[in-house]
Formats: sequence, structure tokens, C-alpha cells
Amino acid sequence: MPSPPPGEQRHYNPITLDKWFTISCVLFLISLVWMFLQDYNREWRPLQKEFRVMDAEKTRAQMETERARIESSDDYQEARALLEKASRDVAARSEQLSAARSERHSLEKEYARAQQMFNFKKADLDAAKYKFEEADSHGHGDPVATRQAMEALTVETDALGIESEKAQLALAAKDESINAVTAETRSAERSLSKSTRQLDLLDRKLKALDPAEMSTINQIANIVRDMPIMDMANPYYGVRDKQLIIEGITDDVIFSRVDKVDRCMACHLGIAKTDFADEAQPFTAHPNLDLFLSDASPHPLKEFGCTSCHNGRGRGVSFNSTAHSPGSVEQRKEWEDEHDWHKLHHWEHPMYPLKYAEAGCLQCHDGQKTIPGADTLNLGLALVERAGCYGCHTIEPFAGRPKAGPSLRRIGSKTTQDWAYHWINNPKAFREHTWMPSFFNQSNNAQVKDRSDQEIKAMVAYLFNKSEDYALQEPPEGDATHGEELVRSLGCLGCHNIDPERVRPEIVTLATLRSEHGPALTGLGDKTTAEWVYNWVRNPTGYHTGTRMPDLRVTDQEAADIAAYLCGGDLGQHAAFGSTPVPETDATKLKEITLDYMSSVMTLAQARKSINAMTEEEMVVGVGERLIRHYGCFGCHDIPGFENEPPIGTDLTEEGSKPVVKLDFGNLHGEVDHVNHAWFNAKLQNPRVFDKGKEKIKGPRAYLKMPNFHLTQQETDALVTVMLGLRKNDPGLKRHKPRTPENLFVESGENLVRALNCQGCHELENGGGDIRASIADWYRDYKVDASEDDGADDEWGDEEDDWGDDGDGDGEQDAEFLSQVASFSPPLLLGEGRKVQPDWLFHFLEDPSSIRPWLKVRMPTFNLTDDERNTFIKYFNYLDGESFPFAGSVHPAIEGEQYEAGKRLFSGDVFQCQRCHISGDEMPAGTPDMWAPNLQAVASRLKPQWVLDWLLDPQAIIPGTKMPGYFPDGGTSQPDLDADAHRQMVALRDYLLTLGSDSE
Amino acid sequence: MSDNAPDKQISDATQVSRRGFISWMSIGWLTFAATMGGFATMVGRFLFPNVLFEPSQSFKAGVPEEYQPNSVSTAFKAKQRVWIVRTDDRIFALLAKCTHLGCTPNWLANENKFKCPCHGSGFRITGINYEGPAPRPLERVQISLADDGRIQLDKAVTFRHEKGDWEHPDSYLMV
Amino acid sequence: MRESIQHFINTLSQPTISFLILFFLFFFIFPPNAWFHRINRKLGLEALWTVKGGIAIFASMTALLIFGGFDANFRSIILKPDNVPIILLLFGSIFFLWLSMHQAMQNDRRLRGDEPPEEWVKESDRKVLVWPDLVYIELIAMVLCMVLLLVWSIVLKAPLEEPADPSATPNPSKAPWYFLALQEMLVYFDPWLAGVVFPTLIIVGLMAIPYMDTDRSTSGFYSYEKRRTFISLFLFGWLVLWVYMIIVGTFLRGPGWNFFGPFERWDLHKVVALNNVNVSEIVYVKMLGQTLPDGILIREGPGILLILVYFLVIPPLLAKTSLKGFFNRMGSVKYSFFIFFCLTALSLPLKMLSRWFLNLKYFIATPWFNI
Amino acid sequence: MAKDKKNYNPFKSLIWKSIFRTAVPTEKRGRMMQVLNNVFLHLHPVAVPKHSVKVKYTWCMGGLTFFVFLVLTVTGVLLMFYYRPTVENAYTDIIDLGETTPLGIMREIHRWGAHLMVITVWLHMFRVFMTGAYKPPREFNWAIGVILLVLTMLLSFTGYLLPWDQLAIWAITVGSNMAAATPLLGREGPGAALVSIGDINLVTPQSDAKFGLLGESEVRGMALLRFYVFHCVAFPLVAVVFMAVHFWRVRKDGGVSGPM
Repeated sequence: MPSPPPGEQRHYNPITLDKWFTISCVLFLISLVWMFLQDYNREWRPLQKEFRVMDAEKTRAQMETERARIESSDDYQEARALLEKASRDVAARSEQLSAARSERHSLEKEYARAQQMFNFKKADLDAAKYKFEEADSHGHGDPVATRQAMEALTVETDALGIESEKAQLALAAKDESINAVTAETRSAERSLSKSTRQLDLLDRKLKALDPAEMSTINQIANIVRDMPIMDMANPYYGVRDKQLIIEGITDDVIFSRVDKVDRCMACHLGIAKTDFADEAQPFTAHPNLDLFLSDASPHPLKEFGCTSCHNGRGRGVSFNSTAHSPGSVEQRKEWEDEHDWHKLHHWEHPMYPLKYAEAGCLQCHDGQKTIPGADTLNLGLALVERAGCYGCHTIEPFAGRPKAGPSLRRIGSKTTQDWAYHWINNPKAFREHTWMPSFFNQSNNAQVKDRSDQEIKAMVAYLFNKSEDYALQEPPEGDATHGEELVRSLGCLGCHNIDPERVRPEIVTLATLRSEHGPALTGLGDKTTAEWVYNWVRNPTGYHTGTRMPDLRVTDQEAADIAAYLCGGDLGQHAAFGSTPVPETDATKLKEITLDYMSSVMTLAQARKSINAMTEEEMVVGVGERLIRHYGCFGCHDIPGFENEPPIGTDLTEEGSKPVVKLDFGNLHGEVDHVNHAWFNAKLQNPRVFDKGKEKIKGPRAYLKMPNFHLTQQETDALVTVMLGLRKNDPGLKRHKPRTPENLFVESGENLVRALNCQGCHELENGGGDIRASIADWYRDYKVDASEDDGADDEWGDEEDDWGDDGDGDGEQDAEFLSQVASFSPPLLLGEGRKVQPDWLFHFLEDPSSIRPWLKVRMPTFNLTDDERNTFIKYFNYLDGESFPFAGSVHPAIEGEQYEAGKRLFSGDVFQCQRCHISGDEMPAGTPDMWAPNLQAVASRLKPQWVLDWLLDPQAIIPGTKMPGYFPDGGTSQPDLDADAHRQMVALRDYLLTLGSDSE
Repeated sequence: MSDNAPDKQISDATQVSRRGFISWMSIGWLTFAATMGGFATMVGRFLFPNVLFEPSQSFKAGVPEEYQPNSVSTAFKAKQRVWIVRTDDRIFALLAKCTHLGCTPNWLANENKFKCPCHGSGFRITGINYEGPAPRPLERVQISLADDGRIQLDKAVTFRHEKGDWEHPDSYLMV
Repeated sequence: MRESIQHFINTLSQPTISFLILFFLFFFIFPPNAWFHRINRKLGLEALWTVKGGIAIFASMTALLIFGGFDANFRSIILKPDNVPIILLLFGSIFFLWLSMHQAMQNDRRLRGDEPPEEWVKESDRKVLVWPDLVYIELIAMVLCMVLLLVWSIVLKAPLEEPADPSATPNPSKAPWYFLALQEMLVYFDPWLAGVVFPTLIIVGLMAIPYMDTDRSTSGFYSYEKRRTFISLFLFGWLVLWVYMIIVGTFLRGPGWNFFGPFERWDLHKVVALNNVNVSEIVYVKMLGQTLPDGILIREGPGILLILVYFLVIPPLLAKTSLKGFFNRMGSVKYSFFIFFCLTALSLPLKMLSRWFLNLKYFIATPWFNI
Repeated sequence: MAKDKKNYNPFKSLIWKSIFRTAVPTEKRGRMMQVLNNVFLHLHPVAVPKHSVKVKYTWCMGGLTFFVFLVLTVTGVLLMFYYRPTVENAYTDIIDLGETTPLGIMREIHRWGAHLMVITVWLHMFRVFMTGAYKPPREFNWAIGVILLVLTMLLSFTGYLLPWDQLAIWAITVGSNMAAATPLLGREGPGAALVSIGDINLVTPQSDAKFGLLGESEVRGMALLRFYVFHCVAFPLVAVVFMAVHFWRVRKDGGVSGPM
């Protein structure tokens, strides 16, 4: 070792170093403490504390109520009195009791001793048995000696066993005598604890919740358990018991799927507690706990968790890391202030904003068109159908649906080229609420109006050039007045509007959409001719085989009347429309457009050459075809030459899971939020909006071309909900799908119901029968007419004024009027599956025969295939929970006691069925609004079991029906068949079943 | 510390009062030691996770009325290894784990006993051992009524007869 | 005003401009030989390394950062958690550059005055005991380092993006920041060169430095004048080809690996024309007005020739002319290695320049490899 | 006894002495012994040239690099308790480190520490260059230093994959694609076709340099495992060996460099 060099040996002043060291160590300690605190003070901690206080308060209040309830309850008082008395009794016999107890104690000791002796001996015996067995069968030892030993032990053991049993019996006897004394006390105690059970539970809960209720040592423990570091052991606050691991529903981590872990309840602590329904977030309870979260609901919390429906990052435990999404700019501002909210990048599935929350339903309920409780989503799905989105966009749940618009195959017979030009140019000008969207004069192409005009003209030229012939028959002279009555009474208004001034309701519902199922019937005289309407109404399929317009079986004269009404007068004419002249064909412009389109599929030189070889008409028709292909008109319309075109739009089947980066925000990155729903919203509100600022850079052919449907904000929201719900699904959800075979049949039935708009006229399980309002309208006039015609019957005459203003009339008359309207309206189809026989329904749908001859409304003939009719049968039956083969048959006797009884009950002497019911051709007395369906059809039409149910309690099946209940509460007023109500009903039913065959 | 004399060779300029020297240095080292202790604590705390992914020790088992008097429910044996027993007036839960060597006994309803297949230990319906090698009665687990009135079981807390635990109010439910 | 400054900075920071400025200014700031050194002195650039100069450098960097902080685009890039170390690196490397140059200037002044460098101490009181001076200093440094790390960790959360998805490439998709200089090289060279050959040469070249610069007399103290050639070349590699490239790669490369100024929004749809040609096309098509010949050797002949000239003709030429003294000092073996590494390093800026101004893609383009 | 207690000095107690052998030294010999007798401190010589204790000269960068390496080792070991290198668990484990794991800030310390280490290594190298300290006799230690620099970056790079997020997989994909471009040995590298016998090509996507790096032809689960092992075991081990050589050579080559 070198010797230490002389001179100065320290380079630094030690004090300075110490100071530096001290300062850095203090900083070190501070940063460490800071780190601990950051780790400890998680966002959920203050919330959980707050919740604990709230919960304690609520529990205390509940306890008060419960205590008051118990105090005043007889059970409790009784039990208490009983207990007091019993305890007094026991106390009186306390000496006897304690003596007995001490006796029992010595008996117990005796028994224990005897038992032990027995056990020991028995063990010896078992060992001796084994020894003997070894000696006897394996030759290890002396079989004789061991056998003797065993036998001797057996005797001893038995003796000891008897002794032990005796001791046990003595003990049992003593027990019984003691129990006899205390039995009353114990039973009193038991009933007392039963009546205070709820209170005890609350008390126990409160003791765990509220430190004030705790013992001192527990108060200390309550503090210690949640201190930093100490909270590793058994903390009160935390995430551990708030975390849900949802088996089978998974998060996608691309290479694999992992079970969802939801920790939402770290903050949303009251989510499943009914008493937190009115609290503010984050403690508020989930709405509709019967449908969601509760164990008995179809969506129990443990099985579904939160993010499987709502999306978001379930593993997060802070406001931001869970990917909450604001639903509006205001909410966003509020969150930014309150929670320092910022978008969680890098999570593909942010939470649905509240207003789109129903999107989550679609993951499992993806085949259904109406999902109970999901009104926004249902509206969205209906809008997709009505607007025909699936025409241009493939959307799997809507695959195979008919095109949304009318066929243009024979347009030449229907209207003129000029009208068609004006219509495409601006459909809204003709009918304000039409579902035909606007392609032109939009934000991105208004400035190329010249070009647009030529484009429209070219498309129209193509359509008329390719139009097929349609032989129109000459109509007879029509009577517009009668036509009006027909339109209003036949049921046309179930699908069509005829009010030119119609104001669309502000809130769109499924019902308002059903009334827009067909086009509004205004301006028809402008659009087409009475001749065409006549031919159309007479035979819709004659014009277009695939049309959804059903055949109402009108006579030629009726058709002519309807045509006359629809095409004439104010209703048929549209003064302002088409007043501007159609622009001239501009050959240069046309050439330019043609070149534009052709150059995309061939070289410029080739395009020029072939254009020069064309006549102008060839060019117009040719470019028209290209334009129709470009705009995708064939998505909604049947157009010759476009029978097998694929849809032109983006596939939307999984649009909801498309990454945001794949959505082109154009120049609107600052104005539209960078999230998918904001993009969808902007796109639906104005489909061309993302071309903003690009009109001059892009050529018109590259313009965005989705047409504008002029949707309201409410409609847009509903559609955005659908879009968000169209997602790549977690395969794990399949197991939760409500997809039994029965449900699938119901689903396909629902689709048919929607396509045919059955609910426009009939009320079904999920609503409908909307036509009733217009029936009421018509009926008001009809009633007046009838009273004028038949002066003798003044029954409704003086009520007339009351019906002028809705709701002004007095309640009783109101109800009566409504019930009259009801009997002129299409029948309710509630419980139809339980009611009618499948065979009958099958034939009825093919050829509707009149059950209710008094009705003016006509069940139309739909062009249904056998398959579709079978679908209806399955739909109605499975909807009502019927099981295959859906029909039970009964063979009624036509003589005997029962038959006679049935006949008597049926007769005018007893129930007077025929006073209201039609029977064959026999009409009942009274006015048609009192009539009821044909009883001769019972045998072929109704299910026997349903008839019994109906007779028992008609109100239960159709509330408000005029059918009287003859068997109130299952009893009867008639003496027949031993006054047995059930037998009477069967007899009556069986008699009804014979009616049809009787007449033959 | 008191032996710490300043180095004699350090120049006079660096000599300072002993007090200042000691206090700077001691504060420094104390905070340093405290911080090191903090780090050790941090490592210790780190080893105890805040959330668990193992099956929960506590579960719910229906309402008391579901159980018949003097019967043994084996509904939770497979998943939770627990029998729920109802005597005349009590419901309690027995851990299905033989106190001999930890096998899972079977409930033999006809013979009214639990019998362990491994070494033949037998237990009465109450859980008391009466035959075979088992040294002590079966253990009971904590049972209580939850807020919603259903039975709540927690296997993390057990009660032993030989310790007199079976009279603990959490070891049974009165019905 | 603010916008025009932002626009100015955006324009200035384009690689074509900023790199050119740096490239040509660099050797005046860090002169590799006496000629440059004279100009450096004349321009008074040494003032950068005085205390005042240091304050000025840091004040302007901080001012730029604060000015940029007002802009959302700038902020979003700078404050990305993974980009924070680059700010640290930027400030750190400039600070320590200043510190070392500051001390080097002081020593140079002393050496010019025949004084020993500051690090030199009389033999007699040279040594100082490790306990406690050194270990104490070390401990303090460690504690402060830990404080820095803790505060950094508390303030910034480590990033976590979407789950790994091999079917969805993020745009831009970047290597870790310390490899971004290599990724930037990939724009100009094929992967086998930029990703394999160059990194290997960088490592080998670094290791080779002490075997080429063996003058023991100038070790152990800060000095610029005594070692100006090596320092200048090393700093060129470190600051221009490494740190500058990292900054460009991190802050100024956006979607599509397109260039974006610090105040520009990262537009996914930015379109930049990338029409590149090879040497063969420049020679045969542009200069001679012919079509490309069929024979691959003839076609690529000009490129091969260029590269051969670059690596085989230039070194002896330089050895005979401007680097004569250098060559004589080092001997031919060391000189060959030295000039090879220098030329290789220089090939990157040369390729960059020819890409920008000649739209050059490859010197040699064959079906098997491209250079 | 009482007297003993009064003058009780913990630095002279049996336990203290058994650990440190000397009391807190005050005189020269003690100070020397302190360094010699301590396994951690004896990396240092007993006495060093004066300029090498100057922070202004050394910037402490080498020592800090080693210190950050130790911090990374400790936090890395702790992180291994909560991280499973499988495609199912890796990503969610990292989420949970941020959400529920107690003191999950360990991940931040580890990540930022890794960045810090890259910076300190670079600056250390820069300082060594600027003082000309790489020159003989230290030229070999400079080479070792270059290897340690490469190892540092490889450690950082392999750790980058472990969170198994988009940042990770694509950084590693880009990086490993360079291995695919290795001349002769990479599937896309120049001359790969030459490494064949007859019609049998030996460099295939299942046998090239990239495959060797990943353990499979594209970045998937096996690559995750392989990088995990590289990151947690292989590279640290190699780095420790080279560090030992590096430190030893610092002393053998005459300590921190200084003017002649």
C-alpha cells in the first residue's frame, strides 16, 4: 500500500457535502412520501367513504321504519308477551330445572364413561377379529385360540354396549324432561327472532358501516385497517370485493380473448341497490332493476358485468382510465371541469355515451327488430328499414329484405320525364316528408348545378328508354266522393297518408313510422294519371310482382272511384311543383360527363374515340346507366339492367367496431369530435359534410354521394345507436343469445310483420293498431251519415257535437264512442297463437274470408308464399308459448246430456249468444257496432282450449271486450250439469263446435 | 458519533462548530435511513395485491327456508366443499374436509352420518367424530344472513368444536 | 406574428433546410483543421462556449420550448410520455457539450500560455482518499438521480396503447426513440444497409477509435485544439447523424413517415410526391437521352464506378493532397481504416443530399441488392 | 456496566464491527481500511487523483449508469411478480399494474429508468471521448464500453415488447425486420438465395436471422417469451460480466484518466 501522500487530502469541504447530502435526502424522502400518497389516494377512496356514510344514513332510516313497524305488529307483541310469560314460568321452576340440569350433567358423565369403555372394548374386538381372520384364512397363528379370544370379547363388548345404551337412554330421558320445561321459551324466542329478523339484519349491517355504532376497539381497528401500508391486510375500502370476473364474456386482446374484469363498482357502489335510485352519479342505481342486474332479471350482474353492454375499459378504476364518453359538448365541458376528463386514447371500445347506451343490446339481440325496453334502438332499426339503408350498405341483420322504393321497371306508363327530372332534382318540393332522399343541390354539389341537371336528365333518359310496356285498361267513370269514403274506410290509411298539409310529429315513434309505410298519396294527379292509379289499385302485382302493396280486392268501380278521388281536386294536384322549366340537354356538358365516367374504365384516347362514335341519345342513355350505377339508385328501386348489382356502399355489419382512424374526418378535425359516434352523427345529418373545403380539389365524380335523408336529430340519434351496435361480436356472448329455435321463428315472423306493416292495422304484443285513429275519423262522419239515412235510429245523433273536439266529451260517451270505433277497427291479434287453429290461419292468409261482415276495413290479400304463411303460424304460436303441433282437436258428441245442456245454454233463454254473434248467414238484431264474429266458424277457426279460456274470462284475454263473462270467478248461475261451471263451459264449447257442421 | 472528530489535516477554514456539523449530518442520515425503510416497506407492500383472481371464499346459499329440518344439503359440496346442515332449529355449514388427513367425506343419508372413504372416519350429522381415526370434529364455517336475507357463507373463518367455537353466534343460524 | 414565426420554424425545420444548415455550419463551429479554426476564430464562434454563450444557448432553447408550448400540435408531440426522455437528452447533450467545450476552451487557453491543463495537479499532492470524498459524492449523485426518477415516474404515467395487433399497423409506427436515427436512415438506404451493415459499422467504428487515435499525450483532460480532427468528426457523428436524426425521427416524422413541422397537424392524408430515380436512369436517360441498356453490368456501370471512385480513388487522392500530413502521422493501415469509416459515415449525408436534390434512389440497383 | 452504557458507541459495538470491521473512520488509516474492507466500496482504489473526484470532470455519469442499472434490476425483479409473458395475460397484467397493483408505479420507475440509463450511457461515452480517455492504455476498456452500450440498448429494446401493446409489437416488428434483411442470413437479405445446397435453400423464414431472434417467423407468443428471457436473464447476465471487466479495467488501466 502506498504511503498516504502529504498535503491536502480532502477535495471538498465536508460541511458542504453534508448539506448537499441532507438536502438531497430530504428531497428523496419527500418524493417517496409523495409516491406513497399517490398510490394510496386513488379516485375511488373518497367516493367509497362518501357512500359508506350515505349507506349508513339510509340503513338507520330503514331501521327506524322497521322498528316502528315491529313495535306495532301483533306478531311481535304476541311473541314478546309469550316469551315473558314463558320465562316467568321457567323462573318459577328454576330450582327444579337446575336440579335436573345437574342430574343431567352426572348422567352425561356416566354416558361418556360407558361409551368410552364400550369403544375401547370394541376396538379390542375389532383387533381380535382381524387376528382371527389372519389365522383362519392365511394361517398366521392359531385359529382356535384367536377365535376363543374373539368370542369372549364379543360377549364383553355386547355387555358394555348395552350398558352404554342404557346410559344414553337415561340421558335422553332427562333431556326430554328438561326440554319440556323450556320448550315454550324456546319457541317464543324463535318466533320473536323471526319477527325481528329484518331489524337484526339492518342492525348488523349498520354496525359494520357506521363507526359510531362500533365498540372502541373496533373503532380503532376501523381506522387502522385502512391506513396506508396497513391496507394490505383486511381493508374496508378497496377494489377487491368490488371486482367482477365475468366468465365466458371476454375482452379481445387480439391473440386471445380474456375473461372480462369489471371494476366499475369501485365507484358505482349503489348500482344494484334499489334505495339508491334517486342518488346522483356515481352512486345512482341502474334503471329498471327488474330487467337488469338483479339476480332474478334476465341480465344478472354477476353473469354480464357492466362493460359487456356499456363498453369501456372495465379494468379501469379511475374516471379517465375507464373510457367514459360524454354524450354532448356540455357534458364534456362539465366532465373536463369536474373530472379532468380527457379521451382515453388507445382503447378501441370506449363507453357508449348514455344516449346511445342501447347500442349494447344489439350484440345479443341482433336478429330482433323490437327489443323490449330499448326504444331508441328499436326506432333506429325501424328507420334503417324505412329509409332502406340496407339497399346500399350490406347490413347482415337486414339481408334479403325487399327494396325500399317502388319499381321503376315500367316507369314510362306511370309518369313523364319532366316530372321525374323535377322529382330527382328535389323530392322534398313534391312531398315534404318523402323518404326519397336528395342527391342533388347538396352542400358539396350545389355549385355544379349545370352538371347535376345533365346528370339527372341522363338518368331519367335511361329509365324511360329501358322502361317496359304496361297495358293500361280503360277505367269506368269514377265517383270521387265514394272514392274518398273508400280510401278512408278500406284501411288504406294503415300505411298511407292523404293529408297534404301533414305536419310530421316532432317525436318520431314506431307508430308514426308505420303510418309512413307507404308513400303519402298526395299530388298523384301531378305525378301520374287516374288511369294508372285505377290499374294499380285493381291489381298491384300486375304492375310489379314484388310490390308490397297488397290487393284489397276492390271492384273495378271501386278502383275507379279511388283513382278519381286520389288524382282529382286539391289532394291530387300540386300547384307549385314542376313550374320551372326542365333545362335543355347540353351536348358539351354531357360529353364531358361521359368522358369523365368512361375514362375511369378505359384510356382517355379510347374514351374519346368511342364517344365520337355515339349518337347523342346513345350517349345520354349510356351515361345515364353509368350514373345510376354511380349513385346506386338500384339499391332501393327495381331498375332494368341492374338486377344483380352488388350494393355500392360500405358494409355496415361491423361498422361500430371500425377504428376511428379509418373514418375520414376531412377538414372537420376541429369541429367534429374524434370519435365514431360524432362522425356518424355528422354524416347522417349531412352526408356530404366531410367534403367541406374539398369541392374544388376533387372532381365531381369523386364527391361523396350518400344522399341526404333530412333526418331529425332524434332520428339521427336512433340511427347512430344502431351503427354503434353493429359490432364484431364477442363469441362468448353467443351463449347468452336469446336464440332458441322458438325465438328465431318469432324473429322471422316479426320481420314479416314489419315488412307487411301488419301493425299499421292490427295491435300485436308490441303495439300497433294505429289505424284506429283514422277509423275514428271516418266513423265520426259515417255515424252522421247513418243517422241521417235512418232517422228512426237517433242513438248517435246528439252525440255528434261532442266528437268534434277530442277529449271534450264526457267520459262515458267517450268510452262508448271508442268501443264503437273498436268494433269497426281491425281485430286485435293479441294471443292470436293461442286462439286460432293453424290450418285456418294458413287458409285465411291466402284468402281472407270475412269473420266480421260488418267491418268496412278490408283484410287485404298479401301475395304470401306458403313458407311465409307458415312463418306466421309459427310466429303467432311460439309468441304465445304454444308448442308444436299447435293444435288440439276435440270431437264433440251430438247428443246426450252434455250436448243438450250446451244447446240450452247457447239458446236465447240463457246466454243468448246469437243476440250479438253472427251465426252463418243469420245476422243478430241490433246495430252492426254490437255485432260479434260468426259462431259457425268456431269449429274450423278457434282452438278448443282457447274457447274455454275465453268463456271463463274474456276480459283477461282482450281487456275491454264487449263479450260478457258468464262465469264470474269460475262460478255459474245455471243449474245444468250439477251447476259445475267447468262442465257447462265444455258443454257450451262442444255445442259451438257442432254449429258449422250442423248447417251443412 | 461523539467520537467523530474533524480531521486534523483539514484546514481551519473548514472547521465549523460541532453542533452544526452533527445536526446537518444526522438529519441527512436519518432521512436517508427513513427513506430506505420506506423502500423496504414499499417492497413489502408490493407483494400483497389489492385484487385477487382466485375464487371468492365467500358465497351465498339461498334462503334459510330452502333447507329441510334434519337434513344435509350437498348442493355446494362439489363447488365450495361445504355441506349445509339444518337441525331442528339451527342451520350451520360444515367444511367437507376430514380432520384426519383432509380427504373429502361423503354424506350417507341412510346411515345418517358422514363417512370418509380414506380411513373410515365417521361423523355424526352435527359434525362430531365418533368412529375411525379422525382426531376431532369437522370444522364449521362462518354463516350469516346477508342484507338481502340470503345465507352468506365465508370459508375464510372456521369454527372448531374442541375450542368451544360452536357456540359462537357466527357459527350457526337460528331458524 | 405568432403564426409567421411558427411558419418560419416549420419551414426551417424541414430536413432539406435544417440539415443543410447544420451540415455546412457544423465544421465552422467545430473546426476539424486549422483553416476552419481560423475562420471560427474570426467569426468569434468560440464565444458560444463562454458562460454568457451557454446562458444564451439555454435561454433560446427554453424560449423555443415555451413558445411552442402554446401550440396544441407542438404540445401534443412534446408531452407524449415516451418523448420526454428526448427532451431530457436534448437538454442534457447540449448542456454537457457546452460544459466540455467550456472546459476545453479554458484548457486550450492555458496550454497556449504554456500552463498545464486544469486537471493537472502537482505529483506531490495529487491523490485524495476515496473515503469519504468520492463515495460521498457518489451517494449524493445516486440520491439525486433517484429523486429525479421518482418525480418523473409520479408525474408521467408509462404509456400503454391498444393490445398488440399484427393486422393493424399504427401510422406512423416507430421504433423506440434511441433507434430512430437508424429508422431515419431506412428512408435513404435499404434495410440490409441501414439496419445491419451500418449499425455493425457504427459499433466497429466506435471500438476502432482508440486504435486509430493513439496519441497518449493528449488524454485525460478537456481540450479542443489538441484533438480537433477527431472531436470534430465524432461530434458530427454524435450530434448530426445521431441526436439530430433522433429529433427529426421523433418530432418531425408523422403518418406515412412524412415530414411535419413542429407546428403542423399530423394529417393522415398528407400527400408528398416521391419520384425517385437511380443513377443509371440519370446517366442514360437524362444525360445521354438513351434508353436503359439491357446488360445489368453496363446498366449499373456508372453507379458501380461512382462507388469504386468514392472508396478506392478518393482516399489515396486525399492522402496525396490535403490530408498529407495526417497520412504521414498515422501510417497507411490506420489511415485506410480511418478514411473508410469517415467516408461511410459521410455516405449518409451524401445520400440524403442526392435524394433531395437529384431525387436519387439507388446508386446501384440490382435484383439482389441495392445501394 | 453503567459506565459502559454511558459511553456506548454503536460504531464500536460487536455487531457493527463484525459487519464493517472498522468504526466510522476519522483518521487516514481508518478511511483507507473502510474502502479496502467493504465489498461494495473496494471497487474503488483507496486514493484517487484529485481531478477524478471533481464532478465537473467526470459528471458522475458512469457511476449513475451503474446505479440506474441496479434500480432497474430491483424494480424488474419486483415487476416479474405481477407480469406473465403470455399473449393472454401480458397486456392485461400491464393494465392492472396501472390500475390496481399496489405501488404499480414500479412500472413507471422501470420504464423511465430504462430511458434514463440509455441517456446516461451516451453521456458517459461522450465525456470519455471529450477527455480523450479512450486512448492507450484504455483502448480495450473503451471497446468493452461500446459493448456495454450495445447491451444497454438491447436490454431496452427487448423490454419494449413486454407490455404487448401496439407500440411494442410494431417497434419489434420493424426492428426484427432488419434482421430479416441481414446479408446472407436474412430471408430478405442480399445473397440469401446463395445459402443453399442444390435446390435446397437453407435460409427460410423458419431458419433465418429474424427467426433466431424471435423464435418464430413473425412476432407472436414465442417472441414474447424469448424477449422476456433475453430481457430478464440473458442480457443482464452478459451485461454484469462485461461490467465487471469494465470496472476492473478502470482500476487496472490507472483509474480515471488524467493528464500525463
